[in-house]
Amino acid sequence: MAKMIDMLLEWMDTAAEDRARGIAKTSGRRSFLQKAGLALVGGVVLPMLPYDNSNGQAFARGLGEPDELPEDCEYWRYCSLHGSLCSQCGGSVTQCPPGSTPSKVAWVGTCRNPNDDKDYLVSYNDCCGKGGGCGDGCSRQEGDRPGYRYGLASESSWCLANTDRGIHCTVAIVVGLAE
Amino acid sequence: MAKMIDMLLEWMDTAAEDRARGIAKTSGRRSFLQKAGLALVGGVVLPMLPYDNSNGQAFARGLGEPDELPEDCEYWRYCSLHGSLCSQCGGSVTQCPPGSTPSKVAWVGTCRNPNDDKDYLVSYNDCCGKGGGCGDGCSRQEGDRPGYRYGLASESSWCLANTDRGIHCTVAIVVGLAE
Amino acid sequence: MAKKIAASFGLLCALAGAFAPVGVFAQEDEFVPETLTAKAEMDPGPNVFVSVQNWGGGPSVAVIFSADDLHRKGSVSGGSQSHFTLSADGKTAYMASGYYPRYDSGEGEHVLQVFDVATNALTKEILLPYKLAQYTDDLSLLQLSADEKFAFIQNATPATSVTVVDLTTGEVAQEVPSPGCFGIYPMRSALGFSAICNDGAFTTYTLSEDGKTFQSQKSETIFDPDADPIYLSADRADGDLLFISYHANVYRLSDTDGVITKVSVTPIAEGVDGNWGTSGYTVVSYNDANGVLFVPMHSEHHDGSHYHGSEEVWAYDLKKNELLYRSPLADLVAIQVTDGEDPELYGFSLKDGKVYKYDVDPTARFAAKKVAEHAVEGFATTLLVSP
Amino acid sequence: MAKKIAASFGLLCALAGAFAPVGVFAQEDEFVPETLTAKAEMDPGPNVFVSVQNWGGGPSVAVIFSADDLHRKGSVSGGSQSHFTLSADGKTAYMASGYYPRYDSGEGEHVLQVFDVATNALTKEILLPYKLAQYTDDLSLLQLSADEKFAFIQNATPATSVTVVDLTTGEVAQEVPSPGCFGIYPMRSALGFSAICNDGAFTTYTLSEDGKTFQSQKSETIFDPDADPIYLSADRADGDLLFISYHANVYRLSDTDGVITKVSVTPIAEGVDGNWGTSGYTVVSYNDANGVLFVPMHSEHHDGSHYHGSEEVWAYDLKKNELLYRSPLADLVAIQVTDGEDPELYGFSLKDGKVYKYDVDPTARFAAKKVAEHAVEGFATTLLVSP
Repeated sequence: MAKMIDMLLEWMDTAAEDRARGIAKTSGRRSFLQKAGLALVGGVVLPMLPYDNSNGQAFARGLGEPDELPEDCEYWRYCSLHGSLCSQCGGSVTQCPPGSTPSKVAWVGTCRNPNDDKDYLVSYNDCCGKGGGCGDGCSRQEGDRPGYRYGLASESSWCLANTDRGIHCTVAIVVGLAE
Repeated sequence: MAKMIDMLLEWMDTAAEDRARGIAKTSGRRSFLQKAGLALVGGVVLPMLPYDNSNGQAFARGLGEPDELPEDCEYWRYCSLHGSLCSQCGGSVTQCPPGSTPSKVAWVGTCRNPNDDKDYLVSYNDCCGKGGGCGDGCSRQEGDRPGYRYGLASESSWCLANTDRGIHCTVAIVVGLAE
Repeated sequence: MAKKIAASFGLLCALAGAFAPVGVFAQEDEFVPETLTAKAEMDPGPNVFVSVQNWGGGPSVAVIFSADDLHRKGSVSGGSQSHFTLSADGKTAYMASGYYPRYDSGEGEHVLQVFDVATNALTKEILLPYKLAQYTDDLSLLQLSADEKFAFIQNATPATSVTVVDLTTGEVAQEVPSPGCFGIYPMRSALGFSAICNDGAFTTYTLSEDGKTFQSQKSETIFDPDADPIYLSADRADGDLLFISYHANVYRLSDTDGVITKVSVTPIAEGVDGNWGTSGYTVVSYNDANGVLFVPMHSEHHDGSHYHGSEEVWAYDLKKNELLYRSPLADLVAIQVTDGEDPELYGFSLKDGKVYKYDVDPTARFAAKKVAEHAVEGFATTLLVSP
Repeated sequence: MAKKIAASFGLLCALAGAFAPVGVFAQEDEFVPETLTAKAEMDPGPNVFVSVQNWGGGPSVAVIFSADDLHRKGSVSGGSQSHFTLSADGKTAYMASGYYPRYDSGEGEHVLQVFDVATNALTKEILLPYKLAQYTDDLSLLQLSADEKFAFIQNATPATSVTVVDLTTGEVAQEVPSPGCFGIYPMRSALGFSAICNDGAFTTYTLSEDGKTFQSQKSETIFDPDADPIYLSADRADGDLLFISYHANVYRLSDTDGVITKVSVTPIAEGVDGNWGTSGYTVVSYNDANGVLFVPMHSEHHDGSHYHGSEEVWAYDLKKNELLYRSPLADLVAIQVTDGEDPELYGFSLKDGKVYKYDVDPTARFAAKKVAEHAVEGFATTLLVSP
């Protein structure tokens, strides 16, 4: 967990960062949990493989998903999505299109999987460094909050922490059970 | 006329320019007139005032124009226009919008003025250095030729000889009688 | 080689020669060639600014329309994902944006640009820390201090902070860390601003006179970010700040004491059938002379529908706590009302790609009626009206 | 100060803490978190490329679709006002474009970018003279030499010239002046290219082996630029070059002798009622196996209508000089047909913003029938099909 926190703190930089790191280290981290709850899990830094040749079949273990995932905005894991579907841009539900770079940070939604009636945490990462629009734009934005809860803010670019800032499309990665 | 030719030759630059200048100076300039004719007048460098506060009323002397000029693509002097009307972008028929820069070069059309039934040469200059689209797009393109007759080529950017390359809209300047 | 080239001289010589037979600058008594110019200044008069954000790696534009009839008067353009504001007199425009020399990849720079509105000319450019919030435009992301000597600019990396720019010196005075807080709401009576924080409180940052240091003070909890989240959009009413929640509860707050305090909460949709909620981005606009708040609203609102376009714009009397009128103005995501006795309302529709003007009739419970419109290309969520 | 800041730490700490109660990386036997990756390569198979030019100061994009069903497989992106081409095997893509660090104002640079198609990755970038033609995309504006060792790039300042790039060394070999001429049509049998000139002749530029010098030779008059102007669009037919005029006359030309000679002129609309003319930008595409030319056409054509969208696409047998079929394919401005016995036709509609695939039936006089389509955002006038 300590390492995860360090990764999260990669959000922070320079003056603001140093002061904030100090705060994080000295204040009671868990005191906010009950009121902040799941809603504040945003900005998770995901374990990323540099490349994947599985054609997006590496997902959905234990989720009871069908073999072929839906390609429309109504698919359950897109409940908080705001962006274009990478599955229509040469990627897949969990894969950025070739030549683009997954965002280092993300916003997070909590979506109910109709296959097992459980709530899952879904990380919405933008795929970065490529120009031009692509794919259907979805704006479901369930659980979205303005930037004062930045980890839930679907109105932000999430390529903002990458070197390459061009936003191409958005993927939806199931990263955890919400209960 | 010598000065005008020099201005026209500002089109030319570096290696290509130097060789071309040599050709222009040593070859029989008028030998092409009969077959090239009016169609090749493009690229005229117009006398430009840095700014004008006349609200576009400085035009149309001797053209029998109405007091208020039409704002649609069908207006006679737009016969070869391909672009957005500056009169809908904060400029006028002959004025670039504030903050933009008239293009140094232009393509030329030959349009019939219904007010006096004469054909006029119309210079289509782009207004440069400002982003964003504006105004109705017109694509009448009468007399348009591909780049092998560049002075008639409405498919080129005509901000290409300006420092600021952003194309904002297009004006139509009556620069001569065609007969 | 020269001979072969000479054989293909074509266009060039024709160009030079073609001036002889045609009348350009020839002795034609009745014809004087027109001249090409750039208009020096926009025509005077009040303006409406629609801030069009470019998210595709190109220029953002603030388009300037006549507030009278919405004809287009001009524009100023800057970098990507702009934020925009105006001086109180409407004569100076400010845009914070990013320029990325390779558009969709590689490094860039973030700048604050200052424009003279009359001439549409860029008059100053200030390099900012490379942290500018790349966020759907909201007026709370770029604000001026009350004396207009400083600009406050929202950063997000996604760690949040605010860049303070001294507009007199043209230099960055400091970067105020504001972790967990967002939005900039300048104080009227002092140099500084408040921000909305993730736990439902506000933090107020009071700056030293030179803008280079700050003190901050956190408020009590003002709203519940889970149950009743507020928008970033805000307006002033008799010195107080007005916010509104997704569920159309109006939060009236005071910042006069250097910290935010709650004055009142007014549920404007309470008792109205149809499960109405707030609708859009720039959703709070208050007419001073009459004390009437205008809000775009939609029915059957649900989780995720808060940025949808309007079905109606409601006029609500905040002095009498009375819903005055529900004008059927569809698909608006941003509104602004003027402050006079006979207000004008302006709205922007993303769906239509149009800015609209509506006459508002104080004798008819502030019903709004469309009187002008103009197309606007691109993505916009804010608009501003200047004197 | 530290104390006041500590009071507003909000989001940050919540973020750090929030991992405890949720199941991310926790001991959940049945759930394994998914991983986020980028796809390494596009799926194999033939592709269709639609070259989307950006004229607004942002990135141009070549969008890559499966030639089978037109699903989107990927894209490569570059600078503004791009020109685009492919290697013969479809494995390497080339884009020439401009990057302007301040988008709509100030200086920029023009570059040739080389992409590996399978990975969509930029593999090489070559700085060009700052003269690249800012012109509606046409395939004749960026071409490779027959051996694919050199790239030829159209310049216009508006003085015209051609930049020769040595793709092996990655350096500009020379700039060939071509005043009054435009379009690049590489020779098959030698290193060099021809260009269309303003007087209706062509000039052929033959380069030295290292690409650093040239000799040029001008043809006789081939067409009348006033009475029967030809498009830039061209295709090869049995080694010859095919062009077409606004008035739908097909010019078959030979460049085998280092100079352009006229083989034949075929008026494909002669005798057809309705005053038909050619329609669009990429208007010449020839099916090798059957000797059939495909051309988008519109009726009642007039001065200025040459770039309008199609009403029909005509299949014309160039061996028998016979109009085979008029397929009612509306609003296309660019077409490409494959070269096999059973051709596939692809078309792009600016009006619809879509790329289409049509099956062509050789047993039904080469009638074309739509079998797939896909949306394409933006401005495109060319498309290419790769093996």
